[in-house]
Amino acid sequence: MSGAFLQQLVDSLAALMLLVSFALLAQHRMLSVLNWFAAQGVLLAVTAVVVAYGTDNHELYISAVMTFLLKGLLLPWLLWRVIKELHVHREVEPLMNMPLTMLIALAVTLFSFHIIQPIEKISELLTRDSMAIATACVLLGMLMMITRRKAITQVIGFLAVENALFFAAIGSTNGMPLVVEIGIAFDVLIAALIFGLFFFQIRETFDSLEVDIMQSHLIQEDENE
Amino acid sequence: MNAFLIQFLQAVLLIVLAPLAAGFVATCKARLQNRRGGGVMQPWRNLRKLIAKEVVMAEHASWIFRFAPYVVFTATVMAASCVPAVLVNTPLSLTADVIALVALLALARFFLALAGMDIGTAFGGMGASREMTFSALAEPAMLMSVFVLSLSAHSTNLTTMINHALNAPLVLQPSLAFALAAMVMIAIAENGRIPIDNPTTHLELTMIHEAMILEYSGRHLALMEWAAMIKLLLFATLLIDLFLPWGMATDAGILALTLALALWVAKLFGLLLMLALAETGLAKMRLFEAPEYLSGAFVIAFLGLLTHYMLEVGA
Amino acid sequence: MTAMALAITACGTPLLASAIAPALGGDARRSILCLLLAISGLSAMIGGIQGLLTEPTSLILPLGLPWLPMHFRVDGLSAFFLLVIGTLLLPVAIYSQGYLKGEKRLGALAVFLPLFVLGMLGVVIADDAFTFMLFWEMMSVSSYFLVTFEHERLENRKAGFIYLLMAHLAGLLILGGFAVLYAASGSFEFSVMRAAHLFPFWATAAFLLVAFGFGTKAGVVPMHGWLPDAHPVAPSNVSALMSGIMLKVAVFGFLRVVWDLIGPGDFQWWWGALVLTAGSASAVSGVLFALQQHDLKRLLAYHSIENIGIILIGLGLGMLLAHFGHPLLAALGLIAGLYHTINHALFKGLLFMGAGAVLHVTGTRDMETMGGLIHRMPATALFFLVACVSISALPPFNGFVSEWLTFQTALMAPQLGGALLTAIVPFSAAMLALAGALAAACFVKVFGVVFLGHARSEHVAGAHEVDGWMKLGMAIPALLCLLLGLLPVMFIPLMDAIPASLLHVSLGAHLYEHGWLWLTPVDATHASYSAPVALAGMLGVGGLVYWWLHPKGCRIRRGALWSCGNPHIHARMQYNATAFSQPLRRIFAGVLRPEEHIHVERPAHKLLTRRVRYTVHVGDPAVRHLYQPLARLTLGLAKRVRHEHQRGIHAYLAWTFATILFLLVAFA
Amino acid sequence: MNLFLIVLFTPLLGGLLLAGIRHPRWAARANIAIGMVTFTFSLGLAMQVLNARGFNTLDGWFHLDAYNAFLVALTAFVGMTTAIFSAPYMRHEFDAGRVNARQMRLYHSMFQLFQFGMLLGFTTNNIGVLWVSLELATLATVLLVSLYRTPASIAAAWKYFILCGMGIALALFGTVLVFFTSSSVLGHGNEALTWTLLHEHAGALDPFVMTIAFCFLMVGYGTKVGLAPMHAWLPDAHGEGPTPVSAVLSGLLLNLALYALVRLKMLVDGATGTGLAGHMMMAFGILSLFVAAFSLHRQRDIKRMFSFSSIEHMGLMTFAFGLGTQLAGVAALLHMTVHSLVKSGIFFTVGHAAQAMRTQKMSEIRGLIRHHPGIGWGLMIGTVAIAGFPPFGVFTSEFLLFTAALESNPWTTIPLLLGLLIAMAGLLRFVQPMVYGETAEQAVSVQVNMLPVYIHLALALVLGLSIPGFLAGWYEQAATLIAAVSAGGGV
Repeated sequence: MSGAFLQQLVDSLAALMLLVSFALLAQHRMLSVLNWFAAQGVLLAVTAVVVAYGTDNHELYISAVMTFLLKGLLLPWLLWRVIKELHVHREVEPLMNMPLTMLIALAVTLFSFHIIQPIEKISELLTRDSMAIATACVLLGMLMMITRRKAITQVIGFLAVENALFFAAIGSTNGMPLVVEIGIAFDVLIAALIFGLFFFQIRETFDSLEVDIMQSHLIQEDENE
Repeated sequence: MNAFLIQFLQAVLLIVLAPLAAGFVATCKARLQNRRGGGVMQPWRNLRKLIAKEVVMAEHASWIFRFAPYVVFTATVMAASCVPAVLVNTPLSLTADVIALVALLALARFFLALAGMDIGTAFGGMGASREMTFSALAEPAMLMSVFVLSLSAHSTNLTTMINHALNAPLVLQPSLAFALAAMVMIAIAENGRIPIDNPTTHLELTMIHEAMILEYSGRHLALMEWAAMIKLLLFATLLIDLFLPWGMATDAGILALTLALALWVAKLFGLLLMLALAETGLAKMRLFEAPEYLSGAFVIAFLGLLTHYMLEVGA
Repeated sequence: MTAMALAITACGTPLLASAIAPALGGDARRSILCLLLAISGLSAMIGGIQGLLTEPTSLILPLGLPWLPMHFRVDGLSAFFLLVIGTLLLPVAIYSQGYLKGEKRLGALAVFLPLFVLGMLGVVIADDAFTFMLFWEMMSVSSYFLVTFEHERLENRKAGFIYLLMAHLAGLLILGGFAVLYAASGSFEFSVMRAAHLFPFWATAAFLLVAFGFGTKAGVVPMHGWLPDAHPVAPSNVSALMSGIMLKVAVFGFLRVVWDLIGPGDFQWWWGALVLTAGSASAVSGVLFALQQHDLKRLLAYHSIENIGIILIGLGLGMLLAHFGHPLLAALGLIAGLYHTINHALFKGLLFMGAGAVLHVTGTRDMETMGGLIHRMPATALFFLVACVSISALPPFNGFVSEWLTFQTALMAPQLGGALLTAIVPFSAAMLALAGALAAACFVKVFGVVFLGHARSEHVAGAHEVDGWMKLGMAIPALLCLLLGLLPVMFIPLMDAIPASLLHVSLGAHLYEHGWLWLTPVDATHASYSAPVALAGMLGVGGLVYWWLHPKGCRIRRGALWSCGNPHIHARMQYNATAFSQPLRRIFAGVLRPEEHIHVERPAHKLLTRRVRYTVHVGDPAVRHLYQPLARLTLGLAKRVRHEHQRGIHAYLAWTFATILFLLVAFA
Repeated sequence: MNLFLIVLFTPLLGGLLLAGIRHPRWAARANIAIGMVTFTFSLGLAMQVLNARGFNTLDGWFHLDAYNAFLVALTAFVGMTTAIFSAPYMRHEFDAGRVNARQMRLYHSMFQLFQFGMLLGFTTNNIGVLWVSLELATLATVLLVSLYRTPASIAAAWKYFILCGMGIALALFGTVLVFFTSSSVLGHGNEALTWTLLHEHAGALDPFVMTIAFCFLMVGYGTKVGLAPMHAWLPDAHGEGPTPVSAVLSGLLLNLALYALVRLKMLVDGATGTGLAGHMMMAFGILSLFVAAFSLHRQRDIKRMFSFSSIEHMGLMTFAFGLGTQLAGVAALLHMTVHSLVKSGIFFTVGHAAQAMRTQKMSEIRGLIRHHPGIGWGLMIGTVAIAGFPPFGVFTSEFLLFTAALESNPWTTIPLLLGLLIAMAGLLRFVQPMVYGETAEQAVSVQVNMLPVYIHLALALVLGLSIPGFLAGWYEQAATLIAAVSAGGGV
């Protein structure tokens, strides 16, 4: 396949990535959030494969597999179980209403494009254009963490950020060195496990996954001197 | 040696003449009020009587009370003997310049006030409080007016200042006028004369000096009274020295001395007469008008200082 | 032994004391503590005198920063302050032996009192910025622990808090000053800083920083608000050291940095004016507020402010004159300031020791409950009286000499610069006179109310004289007050090394051209003063009069007081402290702003008054108008910040988000 | 070399071992033993590095130079003393029934794993691995913070987790960006993340990318350093976790984050050749100083208050590193050392105080000196030391910092001065009533072990009075190392 084609392929994957991030941000139902998250994972794996093929960088195949297993299957499954166990199918009502969130998301995307454009000139990689998108995805993930009330959606936001990072890694730099990849993946895994652990603790201590209810335990009213 | 002798005589003269001066003022006032008065010698008679009397002291009055009269008297005498009355260049004038002079008087006042506090009556405390209050305002004013002169004389040493005044060409110095006015006001206040205090009153609420020595009797009282008289004479002499020293003897010649003595006495008469007139004419002011009076004196003196800088040195 | 060796000994003994005293128990601890402190004081004293007489000596210890070992140097200035410290430390140590008797928990005191002393000594002999700051802050913080020694009382804790806060502020300002000098000279060592030339801007910056720093520590108006709270609450022997010496160490710091390191060459005209104004303000307001106190030690603390002001007047005149090129007169002003420094150390130390003695036996600091103590404690009364006379600047004691010298400096100052300056100099002299006179009034009140008259309460009536140690401790400074007052001509030449090194002039020859009897600052025709002659004259006259007035068998009869016919008069009728100061309170109401309350009890009928109670409170404007607003501001901001920390997790995430966006916008 | 392996892997193995020990008392002893082993060998390692002036080991995966070697030693030391302290402390918690045996096991093994993460982070030569290890340490501490399973502790842990997770993600993105530009210079292998190589070729990196990268790194690692406004997690994490954890958080973890930040700053400076990164750090430093200083005035919880003081001091260090001059570097490193010592010492004391008074509410802690002089004076002296009074080391470092600041950026000294003053006032206003006065009635007598506190304070004292020559040499080596690049930054 020609470099140009791969170029377009990666770019379109990047576009898809952006789309998915928006979709994540736009979801109401918990399960669909989860689905889109899984989709994002798969998308990452595909991107990894494509890039690996394009640059025949074999380490990337490994990380592609890793990604698929971890982010495409394991994590969504874990979260799915949590949701099942804790019966939190209910609508997640965001802090800000959807249209506003979307507007902000758009603004953020534009902003990151504006920032990152100059960078990409300096790279000769076939995948350089995706850096801007990756940045946008990172910021969108953060936006998701900010706007959602449920602990689980916050975590998904966090994981979305991780995905975006990973995408930045493979998409724009042909992947970090394997050791680092593994390390990162390992950390994410542990993080996810700990998150899972937390959900149950939170549930049994606060019998709710509302972050604010939980955080209210930290607010200390002032004594007035 | 000669100078020392003259110094000694001069001091004795001041001490001895002091009661007479007081008597003179009293008599003048009496005459002005169409009374006969006790005569010039009356203060002397009082002193002699008091000295002869036995001393009655308040119980539990401490040694301060007995000690104070001597401090007051000696300090005043020391101050007096530092002031040249007749001969300009007296050896003792080296001992204490004007500031030290003021300080000696302050020492006397300090113990006077302590004595007032010692007996533990309301009057003593009241007198002490008022005395210290007014003196606290009077002292700076006094120093200010002295400074005016010492600035033009570049010295605080009385001898030097007098010499400066004597040798200076007779130009009209506005600063001197200010200084004189302030000094006179202070002198009146310091000696507890009308309009600040009335030496003859015994009305509890108004008296200052009397309130402090209320419990004194016998020789102690005599010393206190005498010190007061010396103080009066001292201030009069000081005024003469600083503002109209002309005629004072610069060398220890007999002729010059006698002339100077005569002139000094004449000037004294003048001053005391004016004092008597003022006291007859004026009424004692309310207690809390006194601060205005004194701060007025201070302001005048300070103005004198500024005019000295602005007009005389500056120009 | 050289001066340096003695100085090091003086520093070492307290260190030893703080090391071993806590280990011991009971009387042994107290005795060791006092003994070592006394040794330290003695060696500081001797070392100081030696240092004044000999050439500067230096020493380098391999401590501190690796590339900056600790430099020590004993030159004229530090030697003089060594002398000051030693002269008060020795009697205080002796005094403490009696004062601390029966003090249960000596632990903290045994550790921090020596460290405090060490700090002061160290500051004085330090020869590089780091060492200076090290000992300086050590002095501050250990004295904080002494202020809060009796920490059960809330007022003590409050005082301690403000104290340490202001000390820290002072420390930081001084540090800033040194930092400026370091930036200019590139070294922390004083020798290099001294040599370095400063641009006017940096010189001014350094001057302002250190002036405010040391001013805060010295309790100069308007930064003085901490002082009247802190000094009284410490144990009296400590208060004596704090008021007597610690403030002087601040003066030393000022001299060291401004006069020595920056140097008279770089003075600007307004520096002197500033110091002079601050001095005059402190002198007058200090004594004015002192007059309104009825807590004995608090009153004395305010007088420390006044005396620091007097010292500053001398130094400020010196700075002005030095700037306008009259080194000789500048030297005179400097000497006047320094002489007042040692004088104040002596009589203020003595006063605090006396107050301590009274507090020790009566258990109260409130003057309104005292009276008649002169009968119970005659010796204490005598020493206290000496101190009162000295601090009131009355001849023949020492306070007068230094004030007299200051007056002379002011009067001999020729016309300087513009009209403003011209007016400032005599005005400061007038303020000095006012302060002196008011001080006299105040100490008539103190001595009169505390020691004279009748006792105003039972526990005062039952007082007794203190023990020999305390008496001895008070006797020494009392004697020195008299000596320094009588023979200034003997002492001032000692100090001649200081102007010689700072201004390169010497008063030497002029001082005693008329022989040792007469003190003649410049020459006899200008001014001269001879305490010995005056005293001799007074004694002579007094003796004569006594001999004349006391014929044989004359006796004194004791009689009842004259009471306007009122059969029984009792102690409550006396003028008390509040009453005594009433006229001045009324005259200076504009400054003092007294809050007076008159409370009348009329139970039955409005004409039948049972009791009238008059209470007055005079707050400190520095606290009211400077400290409290700042505190309020800080707390307000703190509240706002605190409020920001009471949000949910989303808010914090949003912060991070905003921050990164901001950074990207800002830098990309 | 093998010394290094021992130092690195003792905690890891120890952590696994401790996971197996069921008996709390034995676990505690083992914990101490492991800490001691680590510390002794780390000393040896430090000496080695000092003589060798820095070397790579394990074919360039790890790099040891003056800068991190002493941090390794410091970490090992504080780790050891904390272990010593935590033995009686955790036993008390165990007896009081706040933690069960399982949690004790978790605690001990996580403690050592955290140590491992720390040491790994300090010694690795790969900025990717650096990130990984920091994340590792974070995860370990998250579990430790939530040890008590109380609502507040879980909430705190969650907050910690989410905020730091977000921050650390940004840091990773920054790292990716660095890789993005470095890979065009050093190829796509590990070399492109190897710090030493990056350091050599810093000039070749693209300044613009590095700037953007540093924005992310600043915010990312800044979150872990506890710089305002990303600091919100820190007080709660300190307040709700067990005290030994608060001690190591303040004493060590923040250091690691700051270390990482500085390492990367060196690269950025090399690339951009401007003081930009430095100025960024200075700004954050000052901001944190002020936020912390004001926050100190309104606190209820003693541990939260001291954690704010940690923020303040982290701000100071960040500022100092931002200054970038050699003197500032020495100041910052010295400050790092003494702050770790003193602050962990304070947390030890605070832990005992809270146990003795049976509360963390400052309004209810009274009269410590009366109740237990050791604790009372420990807290008082510790506060005095941390407030920057001599003869303790904090004073020395602040002294140097001050002069350094005035040399390069005179005007910054004014906010510094203000901030320090306000902070000190805040500390003192709360500590004084806790230490002084009559004892609160609910006080109970506890078995305390003040030895670590005294050791820490004594060391801080020594550092204040005279810094040993080798240590000073160390600081200078490190400072020159740090300043060398930023010297190009026109500071």
